[in-house]
Amino acid sequence: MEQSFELRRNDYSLSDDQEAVRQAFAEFFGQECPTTRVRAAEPLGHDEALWHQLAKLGAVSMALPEPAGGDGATLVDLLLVAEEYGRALAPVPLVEAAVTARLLATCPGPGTGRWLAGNAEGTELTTLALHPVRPGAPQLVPGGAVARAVVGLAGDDLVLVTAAEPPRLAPNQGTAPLAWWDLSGPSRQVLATGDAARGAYRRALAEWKVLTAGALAGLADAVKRLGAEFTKTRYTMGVPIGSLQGVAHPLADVEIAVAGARNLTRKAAWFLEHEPDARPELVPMAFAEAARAATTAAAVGLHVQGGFGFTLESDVTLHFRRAKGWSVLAGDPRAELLAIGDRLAATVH
Amino acid sequence: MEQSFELRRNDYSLSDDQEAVRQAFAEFFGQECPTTRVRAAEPLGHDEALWHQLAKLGAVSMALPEPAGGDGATLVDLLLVAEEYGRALAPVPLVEAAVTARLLATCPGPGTGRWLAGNAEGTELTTLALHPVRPGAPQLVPGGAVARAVVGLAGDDLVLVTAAEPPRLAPNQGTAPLAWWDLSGPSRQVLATGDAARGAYRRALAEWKVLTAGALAGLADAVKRLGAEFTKTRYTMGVPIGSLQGVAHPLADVEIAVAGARNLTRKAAWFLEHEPDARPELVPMAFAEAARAATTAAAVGLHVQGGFGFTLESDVTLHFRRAKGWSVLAGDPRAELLAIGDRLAATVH
Amino acid sequence: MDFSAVVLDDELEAFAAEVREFVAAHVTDEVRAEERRTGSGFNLALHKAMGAKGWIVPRLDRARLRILELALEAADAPLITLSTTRLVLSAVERYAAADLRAELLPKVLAGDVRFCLGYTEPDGGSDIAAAKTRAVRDGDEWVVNGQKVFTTGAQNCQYTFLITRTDPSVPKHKGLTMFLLPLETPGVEIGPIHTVGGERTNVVYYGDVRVPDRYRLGPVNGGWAVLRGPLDEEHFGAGHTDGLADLNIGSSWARLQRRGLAAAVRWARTARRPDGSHPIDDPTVRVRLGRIALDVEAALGTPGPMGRVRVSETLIRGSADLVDLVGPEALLPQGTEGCWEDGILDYAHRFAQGTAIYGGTTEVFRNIIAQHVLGLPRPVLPGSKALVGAGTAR
Amino acid sequence: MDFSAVVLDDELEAFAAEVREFVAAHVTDEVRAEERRTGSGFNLALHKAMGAKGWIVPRLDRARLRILELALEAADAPLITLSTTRLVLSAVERYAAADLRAELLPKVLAGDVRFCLGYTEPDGGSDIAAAKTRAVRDGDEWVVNGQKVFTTGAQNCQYTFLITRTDPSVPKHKGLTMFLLPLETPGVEIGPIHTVGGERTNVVYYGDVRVPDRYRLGPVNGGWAVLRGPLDEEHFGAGHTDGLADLNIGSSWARLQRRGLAAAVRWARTARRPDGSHPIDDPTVRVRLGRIALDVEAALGTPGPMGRVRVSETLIRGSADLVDLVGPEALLPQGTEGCWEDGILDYAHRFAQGTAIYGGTTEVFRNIIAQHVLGLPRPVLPGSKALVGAGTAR
Repeated sequence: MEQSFELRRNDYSLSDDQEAVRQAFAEFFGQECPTTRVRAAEPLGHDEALWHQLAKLGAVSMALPEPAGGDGATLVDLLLVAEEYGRALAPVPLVEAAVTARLLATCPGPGTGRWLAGNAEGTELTTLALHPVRPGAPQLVPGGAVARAVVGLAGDDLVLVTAAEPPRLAPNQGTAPLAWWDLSGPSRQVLATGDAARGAYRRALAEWKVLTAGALAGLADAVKRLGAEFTKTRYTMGVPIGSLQGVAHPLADVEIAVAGARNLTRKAAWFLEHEPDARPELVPMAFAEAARAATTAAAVGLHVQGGFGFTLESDVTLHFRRAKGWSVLAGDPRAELLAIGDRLAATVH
Repeated sequence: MEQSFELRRNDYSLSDDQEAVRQAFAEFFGQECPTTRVRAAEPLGHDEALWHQLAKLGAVSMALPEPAGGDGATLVDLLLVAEEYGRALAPVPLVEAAVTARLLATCPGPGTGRWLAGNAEGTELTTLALHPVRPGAPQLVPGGAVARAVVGLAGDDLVLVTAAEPPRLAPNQGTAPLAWWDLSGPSRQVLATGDAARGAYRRALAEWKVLTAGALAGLADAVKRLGAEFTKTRYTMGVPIGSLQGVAHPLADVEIAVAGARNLTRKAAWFLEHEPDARPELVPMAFAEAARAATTAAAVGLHVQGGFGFTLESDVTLHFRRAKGWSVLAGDPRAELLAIGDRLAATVH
Repeated sequence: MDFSAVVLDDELEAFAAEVREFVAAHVTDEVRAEERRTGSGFNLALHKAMGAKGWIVPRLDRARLRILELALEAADAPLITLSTTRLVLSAVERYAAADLRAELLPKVLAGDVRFCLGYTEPDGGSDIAAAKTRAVRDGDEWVVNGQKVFTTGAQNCQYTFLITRTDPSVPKHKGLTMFLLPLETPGVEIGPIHTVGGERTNVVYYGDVRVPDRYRLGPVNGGWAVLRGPLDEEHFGAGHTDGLADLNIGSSWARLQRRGLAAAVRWARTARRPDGSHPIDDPTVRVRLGRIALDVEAALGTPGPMGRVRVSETLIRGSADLVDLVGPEALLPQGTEGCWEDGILDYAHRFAQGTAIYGGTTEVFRNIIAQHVLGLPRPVLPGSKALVGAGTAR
Repeated sequence: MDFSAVVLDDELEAFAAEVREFVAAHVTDEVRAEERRTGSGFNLALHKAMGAKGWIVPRLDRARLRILELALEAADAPLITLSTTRLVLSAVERYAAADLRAELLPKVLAGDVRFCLGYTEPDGGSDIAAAKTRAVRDGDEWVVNGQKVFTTGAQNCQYTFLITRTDPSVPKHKGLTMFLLPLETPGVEIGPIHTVGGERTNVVYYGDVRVPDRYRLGPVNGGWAVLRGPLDEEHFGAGHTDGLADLNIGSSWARLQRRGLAAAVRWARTARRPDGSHPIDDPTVRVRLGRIALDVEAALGTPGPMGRVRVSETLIRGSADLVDLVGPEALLPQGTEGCWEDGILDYAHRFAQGTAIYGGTTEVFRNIIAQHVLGLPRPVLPGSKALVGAGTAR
């Protein structure tokens, strides 16, 4: 995949600016989004006030093109926000809104400005349909239960579909604001067609995957910490359970998975920003790996807390349900492996 | 797969007769085939004298049809022999010879009696080609480096191909007596054609898989014991390493895998003998599971012995190399999963 | 070795029909819906109907027992409290004073008296012998103070099979006493605990609860031996080898996974991908379904504590992979628009996690396998039995 | 964060060409064939040529260092002894007496003097501090008795970096002393040990070996601190974060797996199945190849001890799966009729197992992660540092 005779850097460290972005949002979520707020937003999975606060901070607008109100942030900055967002399990469809805003800025149409602005300012929500539209077949759209507009790919067209009110919530284990949308109806506006449409949609989907992978990596890190902390103070046979290898080694395996997924996700974001055609397989790699890390971390984080971890009183159950819920939003996360294999088959000689 | 409204027994226990067979061969291999003898037979992987001894005991002939010299033993009895054979890593192509003898007894041809008798009496070796013949493409045949005759499926024909001398050994990590045979040459004798040929070959292949699975299950049990014993007497930090969960739990996982693979293999043999059409998916299940159990047991058995386990002085390296070698003789062991899935797709409604 | 079909003669056929009729009448859609809502593992009418049939502790031959067991399970009959009642009853029959036995047995068999398990404490986890709930003798009574968690079914039971510490000065296994404590006694407080699997269990507080000595089971400070019968049964199963019993205590979870698998196969045959094909047409899908089928078969065939672990991991891994295959629709719970086959995949994925904990975590079972099957040395820990004195080895 | 291509200006291009030329001249097919045969990790002519270039301890900028390192690795240059020499040299520079330093340094840089590691003992495993090899002072000399295993390269080295017990009466980390013991000293006996990975390592016996005090490194009973530098480097790597160094000490194993993967992709494109199709046409094959590519990428990007474990498991699992995919042909070793691409798949599958042991088992690294990354409590074991006294915490 990587070419053999090219010397590339492999540097995952954050610049001071990047570290500042990460820290600002870590503090924001740390203060504003404790798990009590996450719980309070259930079952809808959306907190309108938090959504306003986040937009004010520039979480959606910062990585827009400058004419559209951006301030020069990159996809990597957005990824760092997504990591903290995932760590906090913040009940807002941030990734969907950010990606859709960038897509609308690239493929504007008459009247789309208000939807773009709505996302950027936190006054309105437009989201992305993650599957190509099949005529007559509604699909579950993330953020779809709180959005009045959805962008999707219908055949050769990139389309915007609006509704007077968001459709009814489809309650789900991941407590995401999902809803069924039929995007094949007549009330749709075409934003682009042909290669332009497919290219823009593909790009948006890649951004969604990388940012969601970042959120999953953040979630994984958080639930790992919860699990590890528990084992330091819980005793069995006179010793803290965290001192037993039967507990410590699975947690170490989680640390291994989390560290790898975080770095892989950052690398995928960097390439998507700077050299999108050089290593396209990094996107499916990051998504598959982050999904695996998050679901494993959640299962282990829950399990090491024993019976308590399995009760709804335990915060890890919040992570557990979302780890799986976010992982499957775009369908089978293990389908990404085939995309990697396809690329491998096409490039290794 | 199993039908819902049928009450079936699920009894894996051995009858007294079965236990007697198992024990007789366990004793034989225990006495006659220590690992020194296994090592002495390398690199060919065949011990002519052991082959005579085994044949004399009836290992090949016992499960032939009675007119062909059998004494009424079933495939289940043969499986119990294969388990002990695998446990001892006995350097003889017993499974290949036994299956080929049964095949020749079912599909005799002019002059095939000598090859059948040779297998049964230990004076000659005939073996089975595990892949359909592709014209002009030689294949690696197990036992092929010590056999002068091979049975295989070429198009619609079940064929017997002979040679004046066995071809040259293809040295291999598993130390099996492999050799390249081109079965598409002119010197072949047709034993059956059409459905009869395909059915007999498919049956022989299923028997080979179940018996090889049994051998792998026996191997797995043996290498697990070697690993476990080592950890009882090796100390670190003042305690035997086997008391540490980081060592004990992987060994427990191996015990889980071995216990499951052994029972699954026995069940597959029972159905192949008594109701071959009822649960055909048990054959790929048993093979895939035994291959997984054996390779996992060997890797763990080696690893818990630390640096020593990785040296050629350690007996577990004998098991390690054969666990993989036997698992891939018929090609990809994970291809069995597709066979199971295909059956599932055809039967679940 | 015997995997043959049991020939159902006329009498067995008649019994099977009787069972089917019973299930249809008493394990109705309403009963199941209530169970999904409450997660309590109990339905009074069903339990009483079982009593009326003589099926609380059925005196049936092995084939009939198996027919009954599988039929109830396939219908998702909520019988957790029945199973805890049965577990405790064996200890009651062996250790209760004659008059208590005589008083309780007919009521239990009629379905009017039910038992739950008062083992785990908030800080204790799987180390049941570390119980801190105190029982102090006061004349003909005992005064109990403490707290238990995961006392499943307490809200529907009359007695809890309670492990208490009666002598804190001796090694931990030697200072325990068992009681069959009446739950209506003043000072007992039951609070609900809900799990991510949708089950309801309980925390039970004991504040100066006075229980007469007649409710003690077995000798004072001899509670560990009293507990061991039910505990071993929970850990190892009854050990029948006639092929008409499960090989391990998790088998019903493997059968749950088999039902989820069948649901996923049906999904794969009917769903459509954007290109119009069915998922089942894709060999990568069939490989994964095949892997799960293999896991289920192997789990059902793996004996004892090994099978216990294998089943749980089969369900945890397999239910997660089925959700992956199906996508977000798999996470829509029962009753939601677009949910697949009554939400079984959503349910199995949530429920699965608890199976690695119930009746001892999978780590406890790995320890059992290591020490009792492989013969590996026991870990040397300050609080393990090896350090608290001789004569306590299992 | 920076994953950009390093722009090779004319000078860097010239250096890269120089390296290519060096590799072509000194890492020939004969050198590789000898290495596969002997497994010694050393070639005298190559080592001396490295010395002539000034590359034993290269004083190069980071880009040049990386170009050199990757080129040698890609050519399978047998440089195990070079790496142990470098590890030990840093301790020699810091702890050896001035005259010894002055004597050895030029010889090491010229390639004439080489060092191996005398750590592990037959009963010791990963617990290096439990060393029993005794060194007893006798005037200006020390008398060494004991036995070391896995002293790789001893047959090609002049000195071994030896850990000895000089005071058995104090906690184990406090009674150790390090020596740079000349291997030609009478009483040293070297015996070969061969591994399933094809490597040759050694057992070294020390029988009344008299070593002058000038070969002592660091203070008497202060050996643990001397050892810790090389040990930590072995455990954690040097820690450069400019993107021109590996993130973990197992990265070369991940690149080996990447080469095996590429070989398997080529196999899948050219081999034919009985039905005439190529394996690569089968999506179930591409999924598995994709999984391995992902593992390699993740392993190379996972830092420190986490990456160390991840790489080893990537190689162990991945090499096994590639053998499965390819079938029995994958197990034909180099030079055998019909073997695939020089037998790389056979080699990787055998070699992989050792990577879970070298420089500390994967369990040791999991302990490090648990305690030093996750902050979990240290296990309470009779022989662990927690019990042998204060002041010894890492």
